[in-house]
Amino acid sequence: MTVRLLLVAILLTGISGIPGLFFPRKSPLGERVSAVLLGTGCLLGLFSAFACLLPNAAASLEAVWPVPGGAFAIRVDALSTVFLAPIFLLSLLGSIYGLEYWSHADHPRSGPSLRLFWGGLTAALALVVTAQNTLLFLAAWEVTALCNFLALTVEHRHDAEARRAGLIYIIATHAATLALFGMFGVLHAATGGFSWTPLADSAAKNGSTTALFLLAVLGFGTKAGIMPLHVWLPPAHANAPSHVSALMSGVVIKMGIYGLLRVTSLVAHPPIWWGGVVLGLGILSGILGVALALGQHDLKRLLAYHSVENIGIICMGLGLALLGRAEERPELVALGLAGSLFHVWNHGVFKSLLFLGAGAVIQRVGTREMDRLGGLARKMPYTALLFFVGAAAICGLPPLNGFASEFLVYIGLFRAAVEKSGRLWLAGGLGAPALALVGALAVACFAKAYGVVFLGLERTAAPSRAREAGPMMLAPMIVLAGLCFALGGAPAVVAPLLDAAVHEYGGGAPSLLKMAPLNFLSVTALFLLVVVLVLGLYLYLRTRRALPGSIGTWDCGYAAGAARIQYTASSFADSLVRLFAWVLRPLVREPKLTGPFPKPSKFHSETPDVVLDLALVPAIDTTGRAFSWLRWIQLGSIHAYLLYILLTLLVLMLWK
Amino acid sequence: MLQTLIQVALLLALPPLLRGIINKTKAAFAGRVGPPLLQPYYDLIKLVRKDSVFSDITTWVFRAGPVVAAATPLVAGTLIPFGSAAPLISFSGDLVLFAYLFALSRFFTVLAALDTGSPFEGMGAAREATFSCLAEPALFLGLLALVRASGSLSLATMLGAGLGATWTTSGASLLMVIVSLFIVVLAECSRIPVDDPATHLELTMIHEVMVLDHSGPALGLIEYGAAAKLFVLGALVTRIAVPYEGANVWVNWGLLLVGIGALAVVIGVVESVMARLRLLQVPSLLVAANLLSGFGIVLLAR
Amino acid sequence: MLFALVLIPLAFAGVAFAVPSQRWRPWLLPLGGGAHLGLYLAALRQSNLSALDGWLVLDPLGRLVLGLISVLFLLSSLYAPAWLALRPGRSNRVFCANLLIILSMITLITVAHHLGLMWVAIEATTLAMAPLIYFNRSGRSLEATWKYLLIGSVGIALSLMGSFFLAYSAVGSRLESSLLFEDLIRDAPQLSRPWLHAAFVLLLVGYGTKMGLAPMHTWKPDAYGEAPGLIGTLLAGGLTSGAFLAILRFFQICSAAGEAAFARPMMVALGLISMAVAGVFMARQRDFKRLLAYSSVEHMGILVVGVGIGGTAIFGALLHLLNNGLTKGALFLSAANIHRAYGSKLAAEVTGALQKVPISAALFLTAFFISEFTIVRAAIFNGQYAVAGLFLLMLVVVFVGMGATVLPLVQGEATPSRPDALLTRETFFNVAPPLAFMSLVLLLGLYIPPFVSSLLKDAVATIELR
Amino acid sequence: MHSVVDPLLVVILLLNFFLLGTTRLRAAIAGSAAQGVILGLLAALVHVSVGPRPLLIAAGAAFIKGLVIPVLLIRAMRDAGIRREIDPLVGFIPSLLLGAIALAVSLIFAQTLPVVPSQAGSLLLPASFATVLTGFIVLTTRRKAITQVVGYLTLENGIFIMGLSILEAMPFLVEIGVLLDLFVGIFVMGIIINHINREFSSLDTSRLSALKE
Repeated sequence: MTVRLLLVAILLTGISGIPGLFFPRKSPLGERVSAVLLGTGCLLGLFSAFACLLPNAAASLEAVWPVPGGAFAIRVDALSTVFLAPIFLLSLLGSIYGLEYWSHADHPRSGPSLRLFWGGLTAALALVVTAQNTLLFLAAWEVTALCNFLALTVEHRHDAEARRAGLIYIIATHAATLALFGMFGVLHAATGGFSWTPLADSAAKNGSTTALFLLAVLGFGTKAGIMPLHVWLPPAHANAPSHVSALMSGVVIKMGIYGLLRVTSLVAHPPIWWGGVVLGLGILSGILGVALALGQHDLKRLLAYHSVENIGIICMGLGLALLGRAEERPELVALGLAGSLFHVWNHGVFKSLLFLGAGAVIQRVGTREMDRLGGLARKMPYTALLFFVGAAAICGLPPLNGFASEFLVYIGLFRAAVEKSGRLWLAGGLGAPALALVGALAVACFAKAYGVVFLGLERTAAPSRAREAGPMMLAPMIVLAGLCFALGGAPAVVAPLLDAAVHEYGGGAPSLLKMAPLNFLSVTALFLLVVVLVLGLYLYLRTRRALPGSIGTWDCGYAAGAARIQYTASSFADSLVRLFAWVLRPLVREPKLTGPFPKPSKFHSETPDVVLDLALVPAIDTTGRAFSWLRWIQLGSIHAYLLYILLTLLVLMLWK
Repeated sequence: MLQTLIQVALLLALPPLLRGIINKTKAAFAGRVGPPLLQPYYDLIKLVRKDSVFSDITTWVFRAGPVVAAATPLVAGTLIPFGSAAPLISFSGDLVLFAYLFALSRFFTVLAALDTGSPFEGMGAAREATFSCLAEPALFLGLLALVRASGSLSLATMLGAGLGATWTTSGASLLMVIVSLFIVVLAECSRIPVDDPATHLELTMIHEVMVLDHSGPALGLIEYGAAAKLFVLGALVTRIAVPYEGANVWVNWGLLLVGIGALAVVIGVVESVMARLRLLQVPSLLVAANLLSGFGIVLLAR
Repeated sequence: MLFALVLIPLAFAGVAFAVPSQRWRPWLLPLGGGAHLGLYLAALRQSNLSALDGWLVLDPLGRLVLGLISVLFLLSSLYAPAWLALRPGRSNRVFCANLLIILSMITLITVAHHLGLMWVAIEATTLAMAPLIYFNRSGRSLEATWKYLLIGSVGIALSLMGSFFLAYSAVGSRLESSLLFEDLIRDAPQLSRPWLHAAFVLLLVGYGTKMGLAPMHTWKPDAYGEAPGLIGTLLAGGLTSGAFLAILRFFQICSAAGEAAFARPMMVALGLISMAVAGVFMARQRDFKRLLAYSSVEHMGILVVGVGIGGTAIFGALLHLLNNGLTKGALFLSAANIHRAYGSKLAAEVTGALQKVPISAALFLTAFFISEFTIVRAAIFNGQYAVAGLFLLMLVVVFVGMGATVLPLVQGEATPSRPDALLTRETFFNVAPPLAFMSLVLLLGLYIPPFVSSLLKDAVATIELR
Repeated sequence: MHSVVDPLLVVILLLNFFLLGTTRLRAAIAGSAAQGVILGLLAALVHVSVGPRPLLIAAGAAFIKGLVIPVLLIRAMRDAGIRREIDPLVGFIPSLLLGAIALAVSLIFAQTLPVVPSQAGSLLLPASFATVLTGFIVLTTRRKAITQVVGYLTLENGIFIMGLSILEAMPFLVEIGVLLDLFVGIFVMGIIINHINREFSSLDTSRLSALKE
């Protein structure tokens, strides 16, 4: 029954955009109808996702799907619920946000299509995490990719950047899907079926499990945006409409994590190197992701690279869980996986919050270039405050939610570090400091982002005209910010769900609360709050009567060009980017200054994507040139063509 | 209960004294009398009684910075054991919280600096953010070594009585960790050779320039927070160096206080005999701290 | 019944020759197509249809391909009247008659169980197609026709020789030589091996030319590029399927002789080469109709690889045969609309088609995407990891090249049309047929009706004789 | 039987070389016509015992290949006003050498295939292969469309020789179909040649290279 409710939810969200297509172009009724449909669906979905976990709930359903090997089999287990919850929640919040951000009045053409794709995306995502049949999974997976692509390029007519991002996205996601075809082929060959069937131990001997794992990392890793497979992620996140970016970053990329989880859960005794690979990729993604983020000038690109970073943290947890399974340390499985899954939630919450905040800024100011912004906290105080909460949360600062999940991963890594097994403690010994580095870099990066966008003086005229975002845009952000506090302040409430998910994954550990004292986090959070409040109150009371009159910042006696000589995004990050220059390879074009009075000239710096811009695009260009060279084959001469036939004939005759 | 009260009292009262000791040491090296030992307290009282000036450009972040900067070291201080008192709050994994509290404080102070829109403070903020990125892993590596040595994830046990035994088995490691953490303390607390607390010239602008625009009680909170940070981190280092825990609680307290005092003297000596490093060389120093702790762990793993 | 299937289109062709009205003649096409489909559906109800002493048999494989052809023809013929109406100045007599002749001959291919007769039918389709490719009466289309005709004829001549070799393989073993399919299957184990091998090579190369496997595919981009889109549909969906059916027939004989192991590596090799060549030429392709041609080469490669791998891949290949045929319908017809809306088929001159011909552009994009996606079925392998890996790699290469060409075509701001563009807006008759094709493809992707799946299963069962 | 068949096959082989060596289009057409007639003769000789049906086919083949098609081609040639194949892609002497190689390959290839005793030592198979290869050589080395058609005809002739061995496998109907297809094919080619001539004022197919990548 409950699972049927979920089906209804999926159906409602899936069709939510369709009525909007039939309303007259001028009527805003369509967007309301689709919002109501989607909202109902999402609420139903949220309810049923959790209801399915109750004892005695009918959580699975199977119907005939007449495609060879196919069956319409869906099942909701704790793992699914962990992913279903953010899907429905963020879809709901995003659609509310969209009512104002992408309102019908502003976007009469693309609005209906976007809402159609949005609904389809939500439904397909929900299907992905519940599908039991692998073909159903693949179908839902492809619909996700397609809807996502269409939503991303919905403004294709005017936005060449979005078109390019869409191209990269569709190619990357398609390549990933092909890897998944291969993976399911291997799974089919090993188990003889088309469902998530655990593999027999014998499969490890003929290399099936190895192939399975590598293909899964390739396919799901691309979707998740693990370095170096992340190439599609920054342009796509940067150029999509902001609430689409929020949904992409919040849930779509998590589908890769879900897939990795499902696949690795099929193997009873994963080899230890699996965990090593995932952990290593996690560390790589974490550090390089945040390092690349530091070099960005585009607010949304910066956020996008932070998705790579956070996926890295999630992968570190996952890698730890895999190591734990290989070495039979259930507590490591539990801590790693719980940290990973909890971070999936938390990242979904704070990253969506940040993207929505960025969207508000973009809508009100009209640019994503951080170096053109500044001082917005005075123009858009609520947006700024909410963005601030998100920024603090993504840096993993206590008492917000990012800290809670990173805390779990940390404990897991530290626990691994005290293990006798050399491989385990190596993992912990590398992982924990790496995570610390990531955290510190994230603090630097968001200090830069918030500081440059919202604080200081307006760098150009555009931000000084900005107004506060409207209630429809603020409301979802307020909910998300509240969740940042709630999940960070009382992380223990999610422990039962995480326990169930760990159990589903194959860990038989004691409950999470016994190993990770999440309640103490609440205590210290409270304590911290009290201390801050006391001191804050003191300062407030003491400075209530500040000196009257208009007073600027002390300029050290140099009063000219105050707004222009502020630190910019680039200059703030410059020294850190330099530290990483050996891998980031930033491009700097600086003028040569000659003589005592040099002429005005331009300075330009950017940090291209190491993989996409410095490796992949040149590689594709080279291949393209090689292909162009190969085109002499089709040289237009019929004589040559006939000769090809003769030669083929001769070769084949001689071959056998 | 008494022990706890003493701990809280010391935590609240002693931090400014460390600055006094450092300044006195430096004065002694320079052959001056120097300011009174209690001068930092006088300064604080003076600041608290002053009025404040806030730039129009600033927002609430500018005021939150000093508050958080003062609050976080105090909360962090409740997590580590002093003398023979158990920490106020202790749980498995509290070391992570300990480290992240400092990150929280940094986040706020850096933003408070950026809030002014002044290029000078921006420069300080950027440098602060940069160097702490390297100091933080070093802190974690140091803590990791202690975790590895003690097998526990809570600071109370890590810095507990068992540490004495570790000194006998792997003293070299602990020594490396101490040196490494000492460098971290110097960096986090903006001392020479990383920063110069006495000036805010362009060449040295890190911490001091970040707080350029703060005044009155707000500046007082910042000064106090900085001192508390030094005190808490110093207590951590002292505890590793002098893990002795005897039957007599007062001896333990005395040992701790003497230890922290000695640390302050050492800092003073370092500041007197060393020049501030060039900014470009600071990362090398911090990387060295990381490596030291790393070696310490490798030694422990044998 | 079988006679009717073959002869009724011929009769319609005769009528088409006779009807004087330029305007009404094209409507004979859907009429003939409808009649054919009706007959086909009636034939489906009867089992073991056979005529002419077993020369004509409607076996499961034939049913499958014939069904595809019939649907393909009907839907594309619906597109024809409106399209021909755009070019009133040109006589459509030969066009209509030849289309119907081609329908008749492809039908003959699918039901012929005498391999000589099958050859005659294939050659007949080749010849009947030539004037249709030359429909546009330009120098370029003339060149394309010449290449198509000569290369196709040579290829088919080789397959005639292959058929003779096959017949001789019986003589060599002192059996009664025969080209009747049933006889050959029965005698397969005794057939002389060297002759059989040589025969298969000749047939693979010969019908492979017709099918457009690289490196015998060279006529394809020219012919597809210059022929009207409607003709492209029939070439890419119909004639190639017929040629593939022929290859399957000979593969059946090979596998009945226990020589599948001889045939397979060759098919896999040619298939992979086709995919590679397609990948090379699809990247940075400037002409989107030629792009379609290379896509066809790629998909022919996929089909052959599927059969070459064997096992469940054969099912995949046959399903892909249906999907490919129908997708090509959607692709070529929507491409034709785009072509005529802009008056150009060069990627540089066609962008933002979504703005100008939204439905066709959406179809074009979706069909391209789907055409790659339907390979799912073919991609489930029997543990041949090397082949599978190459296969997937080629698909990635193809997709990169294709995506970079197709997306800018469809998205973005529309470029102005050339003055000679014929189509100003989309109408029911030029959008409905590709839409119908697309719906069928989607249907097959999401739901395979029971009768289709039983057709597929029966067909698979006949291919792998052990 | 070899005594009659083999000499005729030798003539066919010689005609192959003639085709490769001649520069005149008319001579080439005549050569292939002669081949067609000899093929008819061969068909009649090989299957003289079977009955009247093969004779009919033989006559049909000789008629179409020896008369109808050559007439078609000569008309096309006249329309185009061309007489010679000048400057082929591969010269005449090298073509002859290639022909010799083709003959050798054919002999070797025929050796590897088992044959029924009655045909042991017969030139039937080698001649067939050699003629097919000759057709290919003409197709790939000559520029004029008409010569290429002649090459295609030669190729078909070679296949026809092959077909002589398995007449029972090719029933009357099919055989007629094959011939009809051949005829229609050449007919269509003739029409296209005509169009090519009008469109490009030349029959040089190497100029037909506008369609390329």
